[in-house]
Amino acid sequence: MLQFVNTLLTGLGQGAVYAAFALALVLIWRSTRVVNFAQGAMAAFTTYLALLVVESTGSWWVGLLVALASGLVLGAGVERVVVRRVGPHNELGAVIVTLGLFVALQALASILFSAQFRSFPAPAGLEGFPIGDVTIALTPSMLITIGAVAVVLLGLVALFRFTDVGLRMRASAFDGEVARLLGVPVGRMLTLGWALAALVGSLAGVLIASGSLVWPAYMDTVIVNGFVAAVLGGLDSPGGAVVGGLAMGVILALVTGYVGADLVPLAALAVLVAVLLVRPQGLFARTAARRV
Amino acid sequence: MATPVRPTEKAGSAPRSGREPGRWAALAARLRPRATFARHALLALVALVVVVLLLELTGPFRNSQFATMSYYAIAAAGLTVLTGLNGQISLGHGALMAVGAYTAGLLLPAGIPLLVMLVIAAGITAVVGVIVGAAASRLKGPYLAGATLAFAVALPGLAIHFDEALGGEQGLAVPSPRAPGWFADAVYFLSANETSSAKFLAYVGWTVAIVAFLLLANLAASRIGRIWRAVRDDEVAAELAGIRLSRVRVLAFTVSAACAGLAGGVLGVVVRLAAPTGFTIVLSISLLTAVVLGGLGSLFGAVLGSALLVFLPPAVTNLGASAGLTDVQSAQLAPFVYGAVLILVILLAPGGVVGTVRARWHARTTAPAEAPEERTGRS
Amino acid sequence: MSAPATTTALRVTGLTAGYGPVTALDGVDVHAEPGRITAVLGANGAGKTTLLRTVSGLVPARAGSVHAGDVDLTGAAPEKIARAGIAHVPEGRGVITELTVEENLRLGALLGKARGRTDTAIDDVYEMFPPLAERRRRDAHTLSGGERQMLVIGRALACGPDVLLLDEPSLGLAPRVVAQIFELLRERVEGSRLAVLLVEQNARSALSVADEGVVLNVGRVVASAPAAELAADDALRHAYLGF
Amino acid sequence: GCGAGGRPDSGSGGGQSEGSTVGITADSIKVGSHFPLTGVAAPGYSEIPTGTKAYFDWVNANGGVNGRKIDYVFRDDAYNPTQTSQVVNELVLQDQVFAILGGLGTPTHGAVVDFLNTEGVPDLFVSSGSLLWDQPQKHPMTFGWQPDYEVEAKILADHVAKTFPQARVGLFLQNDDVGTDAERGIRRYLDKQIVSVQRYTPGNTDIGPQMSALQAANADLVIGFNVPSYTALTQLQGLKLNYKPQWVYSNIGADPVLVGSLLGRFSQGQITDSSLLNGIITDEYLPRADNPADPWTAQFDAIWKAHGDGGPLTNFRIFGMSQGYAFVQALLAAGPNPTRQGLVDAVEKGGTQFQGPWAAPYRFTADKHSGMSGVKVVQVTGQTTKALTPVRTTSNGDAPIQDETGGETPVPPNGIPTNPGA
Amino acid sequence: MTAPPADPAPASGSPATGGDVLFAVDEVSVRFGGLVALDQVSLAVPPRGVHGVIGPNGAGKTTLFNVCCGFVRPDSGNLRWHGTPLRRLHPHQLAGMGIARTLQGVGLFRGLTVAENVMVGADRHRRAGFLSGLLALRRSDRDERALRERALAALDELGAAHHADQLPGSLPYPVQKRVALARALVAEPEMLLLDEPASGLGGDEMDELGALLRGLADRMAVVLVEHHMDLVMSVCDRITVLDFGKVVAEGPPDAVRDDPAVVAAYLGEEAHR
Ligand SMILES: Nc1ncnc2c1ncn2[C@@H]1O[C@H](COP(=O)(O)OP(=O)(O)OP(=O)(O)O)[C@@H](O)[C@H]1O
Ligand SMILES: Nc1ncnc2c1ncn2[C@@H]1O[C@H](COP(=O)(O)OP(=O)(O)OP(=O)(O)O)[C@@H](O)[C@H]1O
Ligand SMILES: [Mg+2]
Ligand SMILES: [Mg+2]
Repeated sequence: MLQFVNTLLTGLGQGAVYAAFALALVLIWRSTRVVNFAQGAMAAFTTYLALLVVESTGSWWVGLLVALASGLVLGAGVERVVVRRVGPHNELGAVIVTLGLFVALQALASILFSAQFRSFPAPAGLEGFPIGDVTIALTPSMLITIGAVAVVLLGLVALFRFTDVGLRMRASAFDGEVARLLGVPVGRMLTLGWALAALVGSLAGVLIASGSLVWPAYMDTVIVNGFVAAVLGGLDSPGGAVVGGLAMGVILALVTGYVGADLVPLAALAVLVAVLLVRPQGLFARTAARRV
Repeated sequence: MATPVRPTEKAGSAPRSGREPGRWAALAARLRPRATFARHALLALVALVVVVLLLELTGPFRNSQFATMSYYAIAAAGLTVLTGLNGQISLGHGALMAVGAYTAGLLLPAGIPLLVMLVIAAGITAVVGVIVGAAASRLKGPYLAGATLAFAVALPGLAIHFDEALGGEQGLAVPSPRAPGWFADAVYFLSANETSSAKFLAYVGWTVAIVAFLLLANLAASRIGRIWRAVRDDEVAAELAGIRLSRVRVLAFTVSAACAGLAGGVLGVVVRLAAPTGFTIVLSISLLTAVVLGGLGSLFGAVLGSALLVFLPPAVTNLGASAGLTDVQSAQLAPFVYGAVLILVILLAPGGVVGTVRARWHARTTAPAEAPEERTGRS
Repeated sequence: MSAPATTTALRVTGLTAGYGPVTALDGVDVHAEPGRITAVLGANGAGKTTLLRTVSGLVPARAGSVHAGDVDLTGAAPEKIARAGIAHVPEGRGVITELTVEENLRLGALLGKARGRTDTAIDDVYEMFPPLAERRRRDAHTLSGGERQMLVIGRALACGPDVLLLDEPSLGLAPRVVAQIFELLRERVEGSRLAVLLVEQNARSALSVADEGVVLNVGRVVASAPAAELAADDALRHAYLGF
Repeated sequence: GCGAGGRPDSGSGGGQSEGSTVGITADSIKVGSHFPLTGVAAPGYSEIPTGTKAYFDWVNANGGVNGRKIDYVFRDDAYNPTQTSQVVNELVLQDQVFAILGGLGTPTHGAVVDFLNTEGVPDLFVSSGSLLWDQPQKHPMTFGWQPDYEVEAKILADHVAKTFPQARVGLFLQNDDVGTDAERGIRRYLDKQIVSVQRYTPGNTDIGPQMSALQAANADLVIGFNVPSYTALTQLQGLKLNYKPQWVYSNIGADPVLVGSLLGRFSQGQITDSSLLNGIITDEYLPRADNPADPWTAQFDAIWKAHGDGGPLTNFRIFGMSQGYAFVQALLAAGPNPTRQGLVDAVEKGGTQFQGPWAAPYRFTADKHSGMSGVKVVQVTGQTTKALTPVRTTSNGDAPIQDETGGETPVPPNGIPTNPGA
Repeated sequence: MTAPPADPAPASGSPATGGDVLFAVDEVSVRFGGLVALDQVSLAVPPRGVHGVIGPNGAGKTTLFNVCCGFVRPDSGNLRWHGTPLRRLHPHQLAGMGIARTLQGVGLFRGLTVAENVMVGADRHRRAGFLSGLLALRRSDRDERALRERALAALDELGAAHHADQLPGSLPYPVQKRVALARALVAEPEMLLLDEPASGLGGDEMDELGALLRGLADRMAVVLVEHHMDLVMSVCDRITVLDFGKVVAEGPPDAVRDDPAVVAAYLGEEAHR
């Protein structure tokens, strides 16, 4: 029983991390219609910056702030310098460019910060809460992660549903030309979308790193599972990203604990295929578009 | 093998409007065989001659690089058909290559001849392709990318799970075939060169590649290729023209999977190993980038893209080393430069190498036309 | 803010534009006056759409200038031109299909003058086109062709523009709705500072609602006169207007 | 062949002639290797060749080997066998190296072992504890180096069985040959005591479920055959679950300096030093970077200070230097005019006599190509380790475990070996 | 709904009201969420002639076409083709049955030349299969030539043959529309469904289209959705009027034009001079 509870809890913790990452993907997809394969590498980069700061100031929170700020700048910069120059309607071009960024940034990170393992401090305790005479696999740090994901989720929902900026961002993503005719500064909206998404991505990067190890490729599994989670939930839906992330975390933890770690990627594939066969647009997508 | 998949003017068609196509082009058109097969076979022959020249004029290390390039080219050609002609993105072709490589690892030790093994590898992978393609046929864009990505990550896990049969993490050793006597004799007769194993493998790889390219070029020029492109451009209109979208998509996936399987078989004998770590997501991504770098939808582009995959990283590493970097630093430089090149190609030459050259050529020979962007349509 | 009614709302001088090797507009002069409707006529491919797209900045001008009032908008970005009070109803597919009907309208209302009274601006549109009111929460991709056209026109009006560029507003609309829209245009324009540039295939009905007319042929202006005059010119009608 | 084109009938079979001196000149000798310098496996492992390089630079600065300077080239394979095959092709066919030294990884090196043997390239001291390298019939040019995982596991398990006869044993294994070979060795001594076997996939850092399962099985002693980062992760996860069994880690996973520095940084996470590692049991076969009292470590430190790249001396680097040391020794044994075959012969002939920083002798003979034969079991106490057993040796299968009697090898002058045969 | 009394006299001698029915829609209803797009709509299409379907925006005309093509599954009601009911109709089956449809937009394949666009439409007449394409057998070449000839003939009929090797994106809009029509016609359908074929066309082109449709009506059934009343009134043999998903009128053009319900819902007072 305790094993089950603890497996579930670690799964939830890991799921929250996937969710955070998936939220960044959803944000960028909704605001620019690009799947950012470089998200992980960008987050790794900002996490390294945060690590430098944490090591010199000793404060996790200052490190987080630096990560968020540098994420904002990095996202905006990447959009301005690179992504913007990919022609419109060049879906594959955008994919390749973000893949190229992914490869280049990861390599740059190992050049600048070395390829070795480094540890990243946690914001709070790493010991599970004792309940009676057992300890459950829920730590103060995990609570912070879960809280951060909830805040981001609410923020995104509010942004897209209730604010004019959110509406303008979506309009820019869907149809830049029409949006410009309506006075929307599409370029600025796309930059903003990338900046915010990179901010959320950096948050995810720091949360994943906290209380664990960092190396240039430390985001790789998270990239895959986070992307799968976002697709599972429906790339347009922040709620879907969170549900997808948590589901992935829990399912994969159960498979690891009770079936075998080598089947984890297969389990992820099975879940994804099962969902997409029934709902090709993910769990929380709106109804399929009218085609004719 | 320079066979653009793009629509080429058919012999005897109405003259293209615009300026005179130039004397050379006219001559070329006159000399071109009428039958598709003859035309493609001629190109294949030319390609074969180029391959023989290249392999005989270069040393064993270049030979081994050409062998490596051959399997990238085969897989990239299959992917370019899928992505360029049918509009489906796949991040899972690396895993399909694994199927071919493991087929090699299982069949060759059992004494199955190389060619038979390659045919079986293509066949088995095609069957896997049918399954994956069927699951993927309703998916689009990022959803397709996500599903194939999950496939690419998951499939190598099978090899670890069934480690009894598939050798687990350390994989299956693939016995490398030796050049048969008559072959070495023939090569010696032609060029007075000995046949190293690297050279023999390169010959195997490129022969397979040329056959695969010939078949793909045939398909692309036939109604099948046209229908793939139609489905890519407008699903609804294609459906109304009587095309069954799912079946066409699955067919494209299957053909492209068969190529990946073939490439995997060649990879198996060239690398002499089929192991899960050889088929990470990095391989799938490399294939996709090769396709785009060369020029989407063009078989020749696939060759160029795979050349870049093979020749760029060592060149960068050596450049870094000669510039005084340590071995570790110059090794880290290679992926950095590779990523940067990817970005630059998309930004500066979005049509890939072939697309850009073709656009230049068009701009010079015919009345220049804007990229075929749709006019503001009416709905 | 209130410009004198005599100022030309939109003045296009010597405008030249095209696509690659194609020159679609060649030294075109057009102007739109407040309180008046100017019809832009011509056969398919005459350059009407290109004219509007160049005015609103979607197609770069190769020569010539575009002024709104005294503001030089030549070469400005489309969003800047839109914020200067020029609303463009593009030809066909102008709705953002992934947004709801209401969100589409809200985007229009957010622009410019309507700020602060977005709700009333949107309600006005619903009043104009009742089918939209019933579908306000639906995604715009579910709309029929004509409903989309209503949405785009309504959205442009919700912008509260000084200059309205209409590219074939009658496209896909039922005859009754076309009549209603033309009527509405007249109402809106009459005695206001709104200037309308109306592109229409159907020259007859366009001339019946317009004050002025401009006829384009292969990118050049071949006639520019009061609407009634154009309608009465038989030679011109047969040569360029097909009725 | 009957020579259709009048082709001279040279030995089309083997390819290599007996006395191949490819890669050797009067004053240089070229040696190549492949390591993961980029990608997921780069952390840690990419340091090994820097150690080897520093050692060779030192040797070169001291006159080289028989007057020849060692030109050491290592290339990146990103731990991907297809890339290994490409870079080794480059090393052998393009760079024309004399030998390959210490190529790292089981699947990666597995991809080139056939090629190296058909090309007749000495393939010395593979950096992997797999049993694959010990096939002298099939792969006459290939030699292992470190104690294989089975030997290591046997010695650790034997110690556990004797010291903790009542323990409920859990296993935490990497799901590749490391894990399988180790499990085979462990089960020889502890089969009945094992209550749970958990595996992890490298790269997936979420090991909570495995740890919960070990805890649920009430395992009070866990043997881990894993890489260092997973040692840190198991410790962190144990903290989370308040699960504190006696830990026994294999040598590859127990690098107290590395793991300790990883764990030590979690200052806000309440881990202020590497005390978590205090008391864990592991084994050693090389001097440790954090033990300056060891004369070998001192020597290596001096070498690293002179020729290193500025980073700290780590156990990975000592590993690489020791391989360099062994290679120089083999080269000396092959005589003043070494050939490829001569090098292999020298290792087969004198390999068991090679002495150096390693604790237990090699098993190299004409029909065995396995590396070191044993380790000593140690326990981490504070910043250092204390020996629990003397160096013990054994071999694969049911070979018995014995105490090694040789004693420690003194450091030769300058840390450069002299010809063992002389 | 009761159809208003309509004059059964056939218009201009074409066999519009011949006894036999090629295609029938029986009491079809479609709902989207709460919205009733089609409400018990029935329609009978004879084998020859032009049948117009008109109605206000959002009346359900395109939806009716979508039902006929299998893009939208009706909530109730039936379709019959040559008297046999059509169940679980899929769009890709239409071409094989002899039904062709043009889209409300243009819907050409951007990356295919004009000739290739039309050849896709002619695919119904193919002979060669996958293998002969793969191996580039003579059969495949012959087939390609045959398809191309068909395509060129169809383009020729619509006066667009000289554009055969151009990409459609660079062509004037009316030409694109003709290519789309050629692609539908090359399949030699028995019934042609046209959704707003005249939208965006100028006066001259509209007249040409009218003449063309009249010509087609002698060899196939044409169902026409259109808002240009001049065209509709001049080419249609019979007209069905939809409003809010219901049939509100049905009959020959003159009767429909004067129907007060149609005037109120659709034409407007002014247009109905
Ligand atoms: N995106 C484009 N690329 C290339 N040429 C174009 C493009 N858009 C329009 N053209 C060409 O520019 C010329 C003018 O086109 P435009 O669309 O402005 O005409 P129009 O008068 O609006 O015609 P229509 O009545 O068909 O809407 C035409 O020759 C057309 O073919
Ligand atoms: N997929 C769908 N989901 C929801 N509503 C839909 C869908 N398709 C159509 N509708 C609604 O059904 C009604 C009928 O649409 P339809 O497209 O058939 O109209 P139409 O008669 O063709 O109009 P128009 O003349 O404007 O093209 C419209 O109100 C439309 O909003
Ligand atoms: Mg136009
Ligand atoms: Mg419609």
